[in-house]
Formats: sequence, structure tokens, C-alpha cells
Amino acid sequence: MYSRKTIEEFTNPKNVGVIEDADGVGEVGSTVDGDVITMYVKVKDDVLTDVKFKTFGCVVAISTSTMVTQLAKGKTIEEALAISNEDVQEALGGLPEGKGRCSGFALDALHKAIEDYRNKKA
Amino acid sequence: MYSRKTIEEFTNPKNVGVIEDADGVGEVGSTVDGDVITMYVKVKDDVLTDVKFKTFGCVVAISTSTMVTQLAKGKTIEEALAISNEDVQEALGGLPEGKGRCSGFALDALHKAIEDYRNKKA
Amino acid sequence: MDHSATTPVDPLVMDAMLPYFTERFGNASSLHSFGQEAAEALSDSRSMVAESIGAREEEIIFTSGGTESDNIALQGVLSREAGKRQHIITSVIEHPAVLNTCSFLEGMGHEVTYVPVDSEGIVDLGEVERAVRDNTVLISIMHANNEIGTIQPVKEIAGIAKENDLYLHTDAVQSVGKIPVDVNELGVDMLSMSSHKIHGPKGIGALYVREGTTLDPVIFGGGHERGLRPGTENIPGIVGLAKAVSLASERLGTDSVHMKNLRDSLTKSVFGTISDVRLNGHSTQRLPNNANFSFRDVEGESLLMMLDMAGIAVSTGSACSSRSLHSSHVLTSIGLEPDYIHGSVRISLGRENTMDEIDHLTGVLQETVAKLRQISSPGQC
Amino acid sequence: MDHSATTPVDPLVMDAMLPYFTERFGNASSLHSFGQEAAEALSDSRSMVAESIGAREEEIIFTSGGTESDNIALQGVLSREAGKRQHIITSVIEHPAVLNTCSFLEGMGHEVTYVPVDSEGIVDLGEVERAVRDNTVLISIMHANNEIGTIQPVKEIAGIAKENDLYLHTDAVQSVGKIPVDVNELGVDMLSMSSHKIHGPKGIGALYVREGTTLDPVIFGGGHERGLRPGTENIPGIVGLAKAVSLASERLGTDSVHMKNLRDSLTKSVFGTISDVRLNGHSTQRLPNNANFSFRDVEGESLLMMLDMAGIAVSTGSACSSRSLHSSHVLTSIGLEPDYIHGSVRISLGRENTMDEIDHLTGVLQETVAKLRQISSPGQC
Ligand SMILES: Cc1ncc(COP(=O)(O)O)c(C=O)c1O
Ligand SMILES: Cc1ncc(COP(=O)(O)O)c(C=O)c1O
Repeated sequence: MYSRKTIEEFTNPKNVGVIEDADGVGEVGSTVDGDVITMYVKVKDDVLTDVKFKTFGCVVAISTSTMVTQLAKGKTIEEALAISNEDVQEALGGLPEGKGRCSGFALDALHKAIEDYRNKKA
Repeated sequence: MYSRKTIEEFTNPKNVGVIEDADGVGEVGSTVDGDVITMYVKVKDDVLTDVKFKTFGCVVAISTSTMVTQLAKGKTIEEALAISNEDVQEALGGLPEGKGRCSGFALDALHKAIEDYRNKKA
Repeated sequence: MDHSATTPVDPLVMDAMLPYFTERFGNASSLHSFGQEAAEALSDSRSMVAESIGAREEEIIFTSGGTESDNIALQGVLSREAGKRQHIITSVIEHPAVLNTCSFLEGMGHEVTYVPVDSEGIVDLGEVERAVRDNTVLISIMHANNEIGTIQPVKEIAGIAKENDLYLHTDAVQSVGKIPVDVNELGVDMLSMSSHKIHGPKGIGALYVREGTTLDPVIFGGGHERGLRPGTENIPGIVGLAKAVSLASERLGTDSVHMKNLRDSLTKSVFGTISDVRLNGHSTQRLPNNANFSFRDVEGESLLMMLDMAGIAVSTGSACSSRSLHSSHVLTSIGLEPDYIHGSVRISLGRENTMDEIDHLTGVLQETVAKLRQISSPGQC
Repeated sequence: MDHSATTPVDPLVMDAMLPYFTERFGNASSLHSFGQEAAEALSDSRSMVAESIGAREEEIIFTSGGTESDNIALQGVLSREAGKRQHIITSVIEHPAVLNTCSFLEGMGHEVTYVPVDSEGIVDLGEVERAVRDNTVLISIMHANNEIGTIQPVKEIAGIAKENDLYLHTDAVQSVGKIPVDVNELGVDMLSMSSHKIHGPKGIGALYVREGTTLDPVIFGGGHERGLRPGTENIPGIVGLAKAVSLASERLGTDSVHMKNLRDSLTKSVFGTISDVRLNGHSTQRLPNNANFSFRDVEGESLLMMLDMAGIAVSTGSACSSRSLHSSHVLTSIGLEPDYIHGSVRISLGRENTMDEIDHLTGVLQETVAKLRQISSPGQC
């Protein structure tokens, strides 16, 4: 059973969208598996000034995606990388048993986006 | 399920008892098997002037016993021997499935009693 | 609108059951009069269930539900003798109650052929025929599928079974009460049904077993149900099943027309208002109350949740498998494309649904699909 | 007075169940909110049942009744691998649900030792110990017997099981709600219970399975009950069982004293007023609500019928075997003499019985036994 907070975030997700001139883009999953999460980051002075997502997936995929963008936005890259799966789950008021696994995907996508930004910069 | 008639006969059996000076006695069954029926007959001029029984046994054993005595009493020996299992069952308004087998025991006891009478006479 | 998963108990069914919980609570195997009342209820219920499918009273065995009925039919026919290798023919789109029993039997050393279905979800008769082997003993093909509602050519399969002297079982859990079901018309030797799919109580079902069909029990105990399904009889449940079955038969004509009208109108509006959508299953050979749509770029659970928040219950894949993240074996079997396979919902109507509800559903579906596509597709910011 | 056969559903149990038939009818495996309500009820009920026997929620599996619980425990432990020969120890006085499962397992190639009981119906511990072999995997000894009410030394048997690293199962269908039942106190790995014996609904039961106990399912299907007992969950039944179990625990103290008082008073009057009578079973190690008498020269069914006509329900042998004419395997096992063995009645009291009813029963018993003896014994014309 989903927490009230999870359902709230799922129903009214923030930061949905594509950042056209993103500094980094990260994608995980595939249509075949049933979950595709794409994270877009805008970086200025090592700070994530904007984070947006597009997610094809289940309730957990969507609610963790929006939660990750909210937790990461405004943080430094270092701070953003320190966000843990537990942080995300806690912010969502907990996730049902057996669903924890999916919850890492949104973070993975964020990490990939940051990596993409670093690769581009390097 | 027992017919109303069977239950009536079972609850108020007629001709229960021992005929002390019986002309013939027939017994079937054993305590181990769970049914013992003893029939006593009094014969005069080839007519069963009295028929009594003692039965240790189930509802069918008791109700068929009393019914057999009622059907046989006053009949000639030949007539009494012609009473069939079906006659007894019909007189009882039918017996539940699977119980038909027991219903023959009372008749068997009557036949033995008649045989006993004939043996004694011979 | 998730009536294929389960249904509320009809008030008339409830009324029929109630006395058997309390005043008439006897054990049908007891000899005394409380028990005798139960025995009568048992016998009456058995005739009612039998009558509704053209069977005879002695051919009905009460079970704890559809799953157990399927298990008794399959496990009951296949030999338990070590080293005895027998063969079953079934289909790839059966319910897990049949499929998982088959894999258990494979584990025991038996063989199973899983006959494929075409893109509309209908079993291929030629494949059934070709699958027959020397050691085949049983064909088990469901009457109607629980996800996509397709109705299988059971009657034609009965021809194949008869020719080859095989037993034929059909899982009619979804078809009973929706379309006519008659064991002689269908030509089956065994048929499973479940009460809670037809406004009866949960925890009770039945298996039709044609006279002359030899079955071994799966569980052992007292002699109840001719030893084929021991355990104190669930009299209130049995009375409820019987009432539900007979109500369903009575109402079949009107109910099926009503549900088909609603369903057809739903399909028309969905196709009229939403793009990139498929109707899974066959266009005509399907249950009157079933529609199964796949929406591109939409994930089933999310769709389900949003509909739920709008007060509409549907299911994605089968209710039974909704806890796993795998996509439905039925949709995979009909060859649905990857971008559609995760976005399927089953809408299964009931007799009490109305045209207003269908209109509401169409509106909510349209909005929800749009919203989820907005979240998912890079093309739609 | 045949509460060991079955009991009416308690009004409080009925109240607890009712909403789950209609408004809250969802399928616990569904994702939507109707389904979620069912899932919550399922989880709450599981904790209630667990708590009542000192177990944890995850250790309870819901089944369709005592018979199925026994079958899952026994069939679930024994290997299905061909040629694998394992050994079970059980007793001669088990319920047919255990005995007939054992003979099935023997047919599959396994071995069973049926440990005897003494003349008071108690299993011989020494014999249990001596029966252990290299290939023994399971001991299954009932907690309390359904006919003569004897309570077995399960705790001591647990010692033997532990020493030899064997699983221990106990059929507690008759003891739950009558005497304290705690799985850790008893030291069992599996424990069967049935709802309809404790004022819950029929068609539902539970099996306690201690964590770490590896079991195979008996029927196959969806993943319900951790795959150990698939099929759409009977939520109303489960809610009813949970309520019944928790009421029984709550009331155990007062109810058992009340029933024991009535039973002891009954025994005293029967011995005071009727000659040639035996009390079968143990004088103290027995269920507080059970009395089992044998009357010489009286046949059980006839006695039962006459009591029934006086409005009193009892049973002869076990209700389950009352359709056969054989004498009870339990009474044979305690070595009851032939002239007594057919004349046994089991009187099993319930919480609602009163002292007035006991007085009435004693009077009717006295008359009835006299009447039947008058019909049966040559000595009494
Ligand atoms: C086609 C089919 N067979 C079997 C079953 C199992 O029935 P039950 O849940 O009553 O055990 C279901 C329902 O889930 C079904 O739809
Ligand atoms: C000791 C015992 N075990 C098992 C059972 C079987 O329980 P059920 O009838 O609920 O399947 C019974 C009841 O008949 C019993 O008394």
C-alpha cells in the first residue's frame, strides 16, 4: 500500500518535462522492461539550478522521479550525489515492500545525468 | 434421511419381546458386527400366531425388525416366507441409500426362526 | 469495473446463505436433524448447480474455488505412479491455476504441450490436433480467458478429444454467467467454476465431473464429496454458490445484452477519443463484458492508480499477477508490441454498471492517458 | 451438544464478516483501493490469528479448513521425488484427514508408523521415540482427539522431534479455543486449525508454519499465501476466522471452566443413574467440553436418533464416519470391549450450554438407554 505522500507526488508530479538545453541527460531502463526514466540537469557553478524528468513507468517510478528532482534541485553536485535511496523513500513516506528495488532507478538516472555533464565538461 | 414412517416405527416398535415358549427362534448378526436380531415365532396350524423380536442395532435394524413382525403376524408360513425385502422397505416408506443391505437382516432372522420351527417339528 | 477479478455478493445470494451460518449450522455428515438440514441444503444446491450447466447432481463436486477445481481436474487425471509419463495438452494463455499445476506435473515427470494462440488470442485447433501423442491423456483448454475475454473453440476441441479418446477439461471460471455454458453442448468431461466471479461468496467453487471420469483426490480426509474433496462441507458457501449460479442463468439473456451494449459503446468512444490504442483479443469471439485496451507510452499500474483515484476500479494484466512487475503472459502470447504491452487495462463490466458510468470512464481514461503520456513522452512537453 | 462436529457462527463473528461480502468485496491481490481494503483485512486477520497462538503474522497460511491444513502439512513436507522413501510417525487415533493422507503417502512409496495409544487414549512416548528411523522426517500427533477428547503430550513429543531434528506437526482443530494453544509452548513446527469448530464460518482454516519450515504446496495457481495456498483469498471467511479465534482466546478462561463444570456434572449423573457405562478417554487429560460414553447393549445410531427426537444433538463415533457402519477406529484403538464399542456417544459441549440442558440430557439419556436396552436385551422383557 502506498503512503499518502507517495500518492500525492504521483498525482501531482513536479518538474515534469524536458530541458531542451540541458547540461546533462541520463536515461535508465527500456520500454521492454516497462520503466524508462530520463533526467535532465542544468548546472551553474557546480549547483543543479534545474532538474526535470520524463518517466514511463509505474507509480514508484513516477513518484521517485519527481521526488529526486525536488531533492536535487538547488543542491551542489556533491550534495546531490549524496542523496541516498533511503532519503528518497523517506521523503515519500516509505514504499511498499518489494517496491524498494524500483526506487533506485530515478537516482540512477540523476547520477547518469551528472556523469553526462561531467563527461561533456571534461 | 429416514422416512417419517421409519422413524415412527423406530420410536414405537411393536412386538418387542421374547416368546418364552417359542416354537422357533432365529438369530442373525453378532455384537462385534454391531447388529443382533432375534425373532421368536409361535405357530398354530401353519399360521404365525405370534411373532416377537429383540434387536440390538441401528435405526434400520430396529425399524425393519418391528415391520417384519407386523407383516408376518397372522400370516401362514408360506405367506410369511413370501415377504420380500422390497415389501419391508415399502412398508417403511423407503430406506436411505446405502442402508438397504441391513434391511434384509430382520427377514433373515424370521426365516431362521421358521427353519428352526420346521427342524424342531421334523 | 473489475468484475473478472471478483464481484460483491448479490443481496439475494446473501439472503439465501444467512440462515446456514446460524440457525441451520449443522454438519451435513451428522446423523441428527441439524445435520440432516445441512444434508438437504447440500443436495438441493448440488442439483441447482448441475441444472445450470446441463449436468446431473452426482456429477458436481464442491471445492474451495476455481483454483482447486482446476487442480483436482489436472492432478486427478494424471497418474502418480512413479515413472509413469503421461502427456497433457493445454494452451499458453491459461490461468496460473492451470499453468502452474502443469509445471508441477512436469516436475513429477509428466509432459505438457502448451499450444499457442493467434494474434487475437484464439487457440489454434490444428496445433491441438498435432499435439496429440500416444501418451496423451488430457486436454485442458479454458472456455474464456480472464484477461482478454476470448472464447475458445471448446466444442471443436471436444471433437479432437473424442476422436483420440482423451479427457477434456475446461476452465469456465470466467464464462459461467456471461455466456451459455452447457457441458453436453461443449462436450467436456470436466469443467471448473468459481462462485465469487458471479456474485456468489468467495472460498467456494465447483468441478463438474462427467460420469465415468476417474479422478484421484488431491487432498485426503473424510468421505465428503465422494472422497474427491474431503473436509466439512461449507454449507453457507455452497448454498450461496447455488443461488448465484441460478440467478446468473436466469439473468443471462438480459445481462449479457446489457453488458455487451455498454462494452461496445465503451470501445467506440475509446477509439474515438484516444490515439495509439489497441483492443486486445478477438473482436467478436469474446465475453460480452470484457474490454482489454493497450495504450502506447502508458504504464498499466500508473493508469490503474489514476483511475482508482477517480473511483474507477479496473485491472492490469490479471489481478493475480499484479504484484509482479512482469508483463502479462497472455499479452505476450498474442504478440503485442513492447511499447503497448505495459500499458494494458482490463475493463470487466458487471450487470449493475450503467451507460453513465461508461461515459464517465471514457472521460477519465482520456484525461489520464493524456496526463501519463505528458509525464512519459519526450515528444509531449 | 455436538460442538466438536461444528458450531453456529457467533453473532459478533457474523458482524465482522458481513461488510466483506458486499461493500468491501475486493480482491486482495488487486492494486486498486477496493483491493487494498481487502489486503488490509487480510493482514489484520493474519496478525489476529498469529497472536492467538503465539506466532508471527508471516507464519500463518489461510486454507479452506482443517482437512486442507493437515494435508498441506503432511504432503508439503514429504518429498515428491520418485524413489525417495521418507518416514512419518503418527498415531492410530488421528483424524481421517491425517490418516488418509498418510495412506496416500504410503501409496507414493513413503513409510508410516502408526504409534498406538493406551487404554485411556494417550500416545505412548516410548513408542514415538522407538519409531524414529534414519529416514524419518516428520512426526504428526494431534493435540486433542475429536472423539474422546484426550490431550496428547505434544510438548514431550516436541522434545523427541528436536533431539532427532524432525519436523513436528499437530492437528489442533479440536483444542484451539478449548485449552491454551501456543506454538512455542508446544514446540511445534506446524499446527492446523479450523474455523467452524470455534463459532467461525465453515470453509476456512489456517496452518501455522514455523519460519524456516520448507513446504511444497498441494494445489498450484497464483501467488496467494506465499504460493503455499493459491486461489482468491476468502476474505469474509478469513475475517470471520480471525474474529472467532480472538473471541475464543478472550473467552477461554471463563468458557473452559463453565464447560468443564457442566461436563463433570454430566459424568457424575450418568454414572449415578445408568448402569453398565464407560467413560472413554482419560479422566483428566481431556478437553473440558468432551464426554464420550459407551453404554452396553445399546447401539449408537439408535441412541443418537432417539436423543435427536428429544431435541438433543450428539454424535456417535466421529461425525465424519457416521455414514459407515464400522465402529470407530479410536474406540477400537483404546481396546474397548465389543459389547460397548457400538454403544458410544460423544457429547461435546459449547459455551452456550446450561446446567438445565445437562439435567435434561441426563434424564433423556437414562430413559433412552433403558428403552433401547428393553428392545435389545433378552434379559429385559
Ligand atoms: C480463468 C480463471 N481460472 C481460475 C481462476 C481461479 O479462481 P479462484 O480465485 O476462485 O481460485 C480465475 C480467477 O482468478 C480465473 O479467472
Ligand atoms: C481433529 C480434527 N482434524 C481435522 C478435522 C477436519 O476439519 P475440517 O472439517 O474443517 O476440514 C476435524 C473435523 O472434522 C477434526 O476434528
